[in-house]
Amino acid sequence: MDIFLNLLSWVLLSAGGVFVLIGGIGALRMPNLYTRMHAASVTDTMGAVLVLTGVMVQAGLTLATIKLGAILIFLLITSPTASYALASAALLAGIKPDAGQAADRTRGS
Amino acid sequence: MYYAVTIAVLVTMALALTRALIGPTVYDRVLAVNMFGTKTVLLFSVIAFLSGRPDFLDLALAYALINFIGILAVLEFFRSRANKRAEEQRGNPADGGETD
Amino acid sequence: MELLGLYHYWVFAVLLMIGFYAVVAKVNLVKKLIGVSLFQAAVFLLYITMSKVTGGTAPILQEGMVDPVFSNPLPQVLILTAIVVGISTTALGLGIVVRIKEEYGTIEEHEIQEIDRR
Amino acid sequence: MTVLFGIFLLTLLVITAVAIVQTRNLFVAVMLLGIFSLLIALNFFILDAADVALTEAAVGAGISTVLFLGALALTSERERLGTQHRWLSLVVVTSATLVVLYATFDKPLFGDPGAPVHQHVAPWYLEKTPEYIDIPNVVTAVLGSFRGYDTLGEVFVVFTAGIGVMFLLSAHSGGANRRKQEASGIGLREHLIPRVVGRLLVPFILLFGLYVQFHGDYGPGGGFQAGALIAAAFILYALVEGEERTLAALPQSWLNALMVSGALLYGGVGLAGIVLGSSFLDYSVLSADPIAGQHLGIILIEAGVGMTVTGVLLSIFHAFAARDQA
Repeated sequence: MDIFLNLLSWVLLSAGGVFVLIGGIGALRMPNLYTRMHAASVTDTMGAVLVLTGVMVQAGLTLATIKLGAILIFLLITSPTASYALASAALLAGIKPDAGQAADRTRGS
Repeated sequence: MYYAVTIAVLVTMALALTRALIGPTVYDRVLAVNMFGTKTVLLFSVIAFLSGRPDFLDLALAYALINFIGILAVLEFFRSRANKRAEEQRGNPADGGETD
Repeated sequence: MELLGLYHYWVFAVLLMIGFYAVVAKVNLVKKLIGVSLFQAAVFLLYITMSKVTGGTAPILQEGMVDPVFSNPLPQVLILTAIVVGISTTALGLGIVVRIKEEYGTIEEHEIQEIDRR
Repeated sequence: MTVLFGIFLLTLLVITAVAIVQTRNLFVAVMLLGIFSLLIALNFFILDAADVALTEAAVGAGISTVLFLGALALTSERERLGTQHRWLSLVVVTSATLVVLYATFDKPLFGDPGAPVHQHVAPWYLEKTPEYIDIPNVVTAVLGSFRGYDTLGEVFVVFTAGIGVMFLLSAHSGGANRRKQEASGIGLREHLIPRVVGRLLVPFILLFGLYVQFHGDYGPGGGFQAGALIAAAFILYALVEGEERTLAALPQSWLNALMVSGALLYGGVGLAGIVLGSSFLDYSVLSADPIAGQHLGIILIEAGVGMTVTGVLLSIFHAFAARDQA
């Protein structure tokens, strides 16, 4: 049972690490603002969920697990809201999610 | 295993910092700051376990709750700036172009 | 470890002087205040670095610790209060800058001096 | 290994600091200052200073960004004139850096347990805290009891700074164009989702603030952190619901009372020590059992600190926000 839980948390943690890393690379490499936002939200939600669940499995049934759960819930509520708020502010400021332009720039560089 | 996750998060922080440094728009920078905040929460949680003091999760909890305020403040700042510009243009259209 | 044993202090020195550079070389008053914040942060870092003991843990006692080594609590106490004092004094500085902007119409040091000279 | 993480984070810290000074867009500088605060909090945590990291989190993440942005909204967003005497400044700063770097070679190595700082009073604090005060968090014990004078002084500095900001920014406000308030007053009423989420978070931040306040004897926390967190909760409420509603919930007169009574409570506890026949800020005499007296004294003065810090930070925020509207 113990080894099973350990294995589970390892899988969760490494998957979380991979998602965090992919999101980070995406946020750096993507061609325009909205695609970067899309990549960043991967690290904010999927990566955070996997990492925190992995740590929760390690912690077992303690106060720490409850705190981690609270952190997870608050992150899941606030990060997408922040992304939404930012996207709407950018859109109102006149930055267009222009797919064609983005593709052109990638081909050009 | 914790080490691997920590390193992944640290590398992502460096990438987010790069994005914050190169911009190009201010929204990119705000996005990077937000991402950096989430990564900080993860790093706090993981290091609390790594150092064997899981009662220090309070710090991660504080950041999970507070980080949102910064983003809202930025949003409010953009809104008040846009309002101010609109008002100035309405007030004296002759030199409205000066504001930029 | 020998090589990196002083790295924290070097970072302190560099940060301190980056803050100092912003204060002396930048003309904008808000930027000068940001420089003061960096300077403060560097000092905080120096104190907290000095409080660290290798193999130590935070000075909060816990049940079931076997022969614990604690880091030094005293610098932490000093810096804990200094952070809140720092934000209050920064706010005071920002208040002064806002008033200067209202009276002079600018927050660039040269222009303020020029207005004063007239 | 953790030390290596710390070194990596310190390197990022230096890069961020250089970028903050380099950029001429002050908004970008404030955003990077946010990252700087996150990085330095992480460094504090890695250097075993959980209490300090929590303070930096409570102050740096929300309040400092809000204050700087408030000031930028009132002044200007760009530096128009860049740098003065660039080469002279660079020479001065570089030589000063070299002097400080030279001085660091006399420092004991990082983490050396034999360093002079660890020899004098700190071991005594660590050894005697369980005996005299009997609370797990040594930082709170030193802050509240052993070095209560220092903390009293700091509380009064915060108090004075708050009065200073209110004095500076209340000068002929409430003037000319109040009519625009509806249009330009703060509050994100038209953004439904952030507003709902913000309202949802406010009670949790308040609850967490109270937890930090009263759990400060047992874990990281105390009056300074709690005061900043509670102030942050009200600032969040002001951001999503507008100034007037926040001031209706917690009027400025209450904030003034909170500021003053917090400082007075701290001083009063100190005087109570004298009245009960001991010295200033000696809590042992507050109760028949000296240890219970210490517990009571620390809880009271931490409450005083929390009240003053909340009152001051919120008053500062309201002072800036009121300027924004006028």
